[in-house]
Amino acid sequence: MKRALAFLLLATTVVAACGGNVAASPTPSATASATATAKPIQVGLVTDVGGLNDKSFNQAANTGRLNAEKDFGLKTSVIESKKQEDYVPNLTTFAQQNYDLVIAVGFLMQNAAWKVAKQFPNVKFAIIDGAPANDAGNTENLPNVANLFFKEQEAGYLVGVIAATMAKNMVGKATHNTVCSMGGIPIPPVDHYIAGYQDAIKTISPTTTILNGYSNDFVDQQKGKEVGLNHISKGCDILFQVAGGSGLGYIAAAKEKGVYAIGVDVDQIDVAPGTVITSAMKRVDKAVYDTSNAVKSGSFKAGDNFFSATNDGIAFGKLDPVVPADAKAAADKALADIKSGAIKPKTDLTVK
Amino acid sequence: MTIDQLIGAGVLAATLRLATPILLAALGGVVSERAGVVNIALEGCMLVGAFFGVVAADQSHSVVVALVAAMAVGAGLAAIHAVAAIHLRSDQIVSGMALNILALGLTSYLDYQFYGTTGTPSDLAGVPDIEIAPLAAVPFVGDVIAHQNAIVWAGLALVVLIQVFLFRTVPGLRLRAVGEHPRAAETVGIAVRQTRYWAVIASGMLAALGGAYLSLSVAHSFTDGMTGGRGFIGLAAMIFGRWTPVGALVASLIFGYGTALSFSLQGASIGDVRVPVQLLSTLPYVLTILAVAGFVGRSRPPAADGIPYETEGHA
Amino acid sequence: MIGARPERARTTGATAVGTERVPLLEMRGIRKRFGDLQALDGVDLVVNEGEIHALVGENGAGKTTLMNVLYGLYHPDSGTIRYRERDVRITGPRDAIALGIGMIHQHFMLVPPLTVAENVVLGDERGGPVLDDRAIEERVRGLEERFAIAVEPGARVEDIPLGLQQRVEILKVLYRGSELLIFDEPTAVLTPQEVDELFAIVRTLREEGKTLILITHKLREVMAVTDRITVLRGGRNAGELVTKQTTPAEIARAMVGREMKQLKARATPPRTEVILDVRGLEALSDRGSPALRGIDFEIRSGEILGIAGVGGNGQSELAQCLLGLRKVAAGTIRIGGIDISRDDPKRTRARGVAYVPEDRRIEGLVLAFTVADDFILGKQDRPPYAANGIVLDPAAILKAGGRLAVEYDVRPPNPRAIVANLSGGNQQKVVLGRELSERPKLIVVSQPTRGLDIAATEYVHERLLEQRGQGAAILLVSSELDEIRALSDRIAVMFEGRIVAVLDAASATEERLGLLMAGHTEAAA
Amino acid sequence: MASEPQATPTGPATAPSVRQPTAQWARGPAVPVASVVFALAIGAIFVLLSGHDPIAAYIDLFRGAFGSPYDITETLIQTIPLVLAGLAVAVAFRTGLFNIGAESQLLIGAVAAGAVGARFADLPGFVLFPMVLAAGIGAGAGWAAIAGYLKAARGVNEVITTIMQNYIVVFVMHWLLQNGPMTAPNALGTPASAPIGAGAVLPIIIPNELVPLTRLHAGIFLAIAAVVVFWFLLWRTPLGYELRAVGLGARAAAQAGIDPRTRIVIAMAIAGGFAGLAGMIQVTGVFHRVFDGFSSGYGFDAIAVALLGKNSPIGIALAALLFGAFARGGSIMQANAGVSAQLVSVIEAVVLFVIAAELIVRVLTARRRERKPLEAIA
Repeated sequence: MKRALAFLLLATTVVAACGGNVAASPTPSATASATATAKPIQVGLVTDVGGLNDKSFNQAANTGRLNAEKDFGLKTSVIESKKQEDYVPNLTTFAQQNYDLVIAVGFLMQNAAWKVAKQFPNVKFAIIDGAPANDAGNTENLPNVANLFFKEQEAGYLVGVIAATMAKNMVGKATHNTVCSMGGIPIPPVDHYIAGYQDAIKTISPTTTILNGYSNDFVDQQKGKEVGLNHISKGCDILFQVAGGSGLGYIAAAKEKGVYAIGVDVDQIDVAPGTVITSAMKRVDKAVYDTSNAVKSGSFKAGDNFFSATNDGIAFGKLDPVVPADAKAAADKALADIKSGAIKPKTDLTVK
Repeated sequence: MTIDQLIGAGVLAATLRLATPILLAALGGVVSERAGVVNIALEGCMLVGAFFGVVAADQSHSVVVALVAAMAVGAGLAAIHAVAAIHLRSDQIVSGMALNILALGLTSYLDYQFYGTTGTPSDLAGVPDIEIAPLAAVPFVGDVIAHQNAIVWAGLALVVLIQVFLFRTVPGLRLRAVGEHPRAAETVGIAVRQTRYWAVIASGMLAALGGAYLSLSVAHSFTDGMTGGRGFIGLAAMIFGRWTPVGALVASLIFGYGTALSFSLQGASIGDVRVPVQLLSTLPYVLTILAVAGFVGRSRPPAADGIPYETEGHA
Repeated sequence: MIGARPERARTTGATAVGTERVPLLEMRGIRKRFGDLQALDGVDLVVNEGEIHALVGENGAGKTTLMNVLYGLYHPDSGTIRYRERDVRITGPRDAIALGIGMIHQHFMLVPPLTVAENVVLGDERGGPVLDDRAIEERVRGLEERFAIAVEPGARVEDIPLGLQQRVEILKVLYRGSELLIFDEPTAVLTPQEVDELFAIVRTLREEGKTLILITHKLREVMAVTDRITVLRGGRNAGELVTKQTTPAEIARAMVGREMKQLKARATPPRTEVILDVRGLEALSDRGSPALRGIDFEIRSGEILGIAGVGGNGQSELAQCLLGLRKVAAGTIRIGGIDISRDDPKRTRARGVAYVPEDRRIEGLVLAFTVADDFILGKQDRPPYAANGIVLDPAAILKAGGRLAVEYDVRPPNPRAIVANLSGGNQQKVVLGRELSERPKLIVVSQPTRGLDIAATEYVHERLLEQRGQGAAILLVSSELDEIRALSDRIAVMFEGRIVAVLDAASATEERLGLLMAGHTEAAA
Repeated sequence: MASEPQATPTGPATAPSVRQPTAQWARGPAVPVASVVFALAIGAIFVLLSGHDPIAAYIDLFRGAFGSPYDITETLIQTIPLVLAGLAVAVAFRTGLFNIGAESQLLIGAVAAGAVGARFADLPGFVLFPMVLAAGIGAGAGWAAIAGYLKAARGVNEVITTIMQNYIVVFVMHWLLQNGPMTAPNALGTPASAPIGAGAVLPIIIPNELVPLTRLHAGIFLAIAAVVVFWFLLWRTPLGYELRAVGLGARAAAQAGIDPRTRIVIAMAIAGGFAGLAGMIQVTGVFHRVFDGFSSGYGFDAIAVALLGKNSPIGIALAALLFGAFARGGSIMQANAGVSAQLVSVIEAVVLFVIAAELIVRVLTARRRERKPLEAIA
């Protein structure tokens, strides 16, 4: 017992010693008793089962929440969902406490958000990556729900342009004219990225070999890395990951073997400098930030809100110095073309 | 489906990499259960090893310090289990499950506290590969083993070491006696509880090394729950391997091979039918069940495994 | 060779064989309580150097507890121990071993998967951390030669018979240079020949200068081999006797505090109806080797057939085959003319077969169950315990449990008591109550009195004879030849999976049985 | 006695878990309550160190779980699958088996229920619901029986089989629901099946006028019924008696005519049936369709629930309620007090450790314990 206590104390001391590093801890908020008069705008964020540490869109959404809290003087809170059945009660929790805006992160919550939003017509809701869906599975827009959509294929297309240009011109370590991608699991939001990526490569460099794989996991890094090593052994030298935590393993494979990787969702240039050449960014943080601001300023718009290249909701991330100017120029041009509608990236995979 | 996809050097090299963390957990299980303590907290020990290895590597920029720290924390978690299982004679499964939950919660919590907004540093000191230059040029063999990570070799070395320790040394003899018939061991003056403490602590260190392999050799970062149940699979490998280090190695290799196949066969077809990638992923698990049902069958644990030892005067 | 201690033992031993002796060990006023049980209540024990000292008493008298105190496995609540005229404190086996005290445990303290040599040296391996199999086997072989004890040092303990396992226990103690050897019920599992061999070893040890304490309840052995006797009863001293000046009857009186009953003579001869008829029975052991190699015998109504034999010659497998617990490879087993050799235990029992298994704690009873629950084991799906075979009737189970507990003298007669908390004798009564209460045709009984005290043993025997009187056929497997000879109408001797002889009880002398059990068929015929 | 090696055919890990099944609860509530308090005190250290007020956090925790009728119903919704999965683990424990596979049994029950419920969506409730119920229970039972069969026939340790089965089902579900045979054409863009027919949906049992928004569905009656069935089966039927006999003394049972091999298969099937029912209830009561990966670890929490509840019906119900309360209250604690959700896991682990490992009792009695000698009780 003494040993057990000693260990616990050791562990807690570690927490305490490192506590200073904590960047921003969530602010304790007022309880439900606060009345509507003169209260600050309250924003509640409900993550999906990935949790705040998913190195992906939940984390990005939380970043947007914290930025909005700082910049607009809001009161915000977050609940991490541990199970899919928690979505309804977690959304309800914020709605019952008269939050002004409740944000559901992830398409998994479409049905849950529909259920809760119908019950609380005076509370505004936003769904990242989705629209309210009734029990039959059909989209049923509600006057108090904003559907925040992203065109992942556009982000995939932009980084695909950079990859294709580098592969075609054999830039740096990209010498095999082969590029790859790896998804977590084959579901639409993942495959949209990859479809856009492949579309760009087929368009710009038809001779380039394209491979695609799945780690079948959003967490396991070793599985992601093995897929990466397998791809590299087949000549891949630019690897695009769309697999959350598992994708970090895919990047690790690229780093270990000295080839290039492309990050996803958030700017992952810092994950492995020199390896990650750019990132296909889906600005979930911006969506959360903008929507919070819209509620505060009274410009909240229910129904579909598209975050795309057009409104900088989609972008490619910072570029590594190895990326040649012509590649950047090509990507910039593609961005402009997408904005203008001249290019409409595909949403179906070319290479499965 | 080609020969290369089935038994190519790449597949075999991947087999070794994928088997290593499971092997280390299984070795931990072997040591602990041979001494008579069921340690289902291997998963938790791996997880804290993975996390605190990263923290220590980040703070010290030294791989050695990182590995020592990982194993120390693994030993610490195992020591809690040892106190509960040996000293307090609590239910060993309960204690192990509680520690697994604790490890998952604690590492996720601390990960978010430490690295939530920034992510694990990219310049983390990693465990290096061991390049065997003379072999590198040898076809096939070189591709399989010339560039494996130091911990892969450590795992293989530990198989030999622990096999020799258990079956060819005096302390190993005593440890097995304690796991088979603790009272007999006590009557010849062997300190049963002390032996069990060391065994459990060693098992925590081995599992933590397996966790550190994942974070410091494979991923060079930590993600929540990154061990993904490998501690439990290690437990299965231990039983599959009949509580021997060499058996655990065989079991881990079979499992690792199944996993490697599930990647190398992606995109392969049987006739005209493309095998769904998700079903390929069941390969290692199906393979393990088939192997155990087909070739291993009944296996007998150490006779006193999981049974708290009661004696007077030492409590 | 073995270390320094035996030298000293030999020099002191030279004088010790005489009559004038110094106490080697003095235990005074030893008390030990376990929960509500005062196991030892101020016991004294004085053992002289160089003697063979008998420690006798019924099961539960405190003999083993006292020796465990001496060996450091239990700490006494009070009392003193003097060894070689010095007060000593023994906190664990290590201390006892260091003092030169060794114990041959009744339940062998051997690790089955290890080899003989590994078991001998375990805890005192010598020669560095590396286990040198050849060296330790050589060392053990040297020890065996010196004390004329033969066991193959490289054999696994789980592969050798109990008689040899006991020699390993003795070797363990000798290896540590013990001067005081404690034998806890050493003959319980041995054949008469093995007992003779053991006593030869025992005498050799005394001649080598060792002092021995022999824990036993078998008076013949006490008379045969010991010098002095300490009798315990109910955790207290009940007599100090010199073997040459006493009689078995006197010892027995001291042990039980009353005169012993004589077994009732077999009043009726067996009837003519054949209940069990076994022909050409063959079966494999757990390891897949032949365990039964063509067994033929029959038992009639009202007859007890004793099976004598050294443990491991197929007796257990025979009992298991009769019950349907072991696959029959060839041959037939007929109960009242119907072949049951392919039946599982459930169907076998439905034919009227009852079973009192060898190890009541593992095979006979579910220890964690209540008395009432254990009484219905195997009958749980029948009325009155289960109405329609679907729903248990707890009231009926409890009622039956209470009735059987009284009828079979289970103490306390509480059907809700947990069986694990009962004494061995009362546990066996639960088994008997379950197995005998439904008028079985055939009762397979294996080691029915092992570990029981005299009163419980008498009880078991009476119940078996009562069943015989009611016409049951009984197959009695026992390693206690006295028991077999006292109860059986005929005695079959098993050796290496065969019945080598069937004798009438009258003509089955202990010597004849012993030779047959050892495989000397022609000599005994 | 513990020190006597006894080679029984049951698994190595199981024996300790079934001894003294009700020892602790039988001592009255003092010890469990003290244990919870002690565990919360340790948890408070963590909360404090993370920069929050532990008292406020615990008030939120409690209010979140039981603060209003709505909260209570939400806690109960969390409790239902834990009770059933806990029973699945406990039935196996009682038979001397360690069922780590409740997770996959639950999932496969959900898949089967969802598949039948969607395929025959047009059938009326009185036809459809029994079909869905049978599909969920049957699939879980059949799947678990594989592990039992492999143990009985081939001696394969059930721990290996059930661990491997957990993973297999996860990937099979991925396949079925991600553009696979069960994927709904209109699946909300998510890996999910088509909705089940209205006839299979478990009704909400509390009118919205009484508790607004409540989702509490009739599955709670099924869960209560399952607890009763568990008790009745184990303690009031010959089969249950046989399972317990096999769990506590397989060889004694065998010689008495109770074949442990068949009972092992039956026990696993029953265990799988309970878990399958849990999956079926989640589909028919909560989701009304099958989502890919909807269960994150009920099967593992269930091991803790079964052990915490000492494998007894009431104990399991209470333990599941405790875990359900932590799950629900933890969300509110995070929302209001800002305490990290992971800390709830830490506190949960400490509670489990302290209560189920009987920490307090054992520390108190550690010095007084003496082993009764064999002879003394023989």
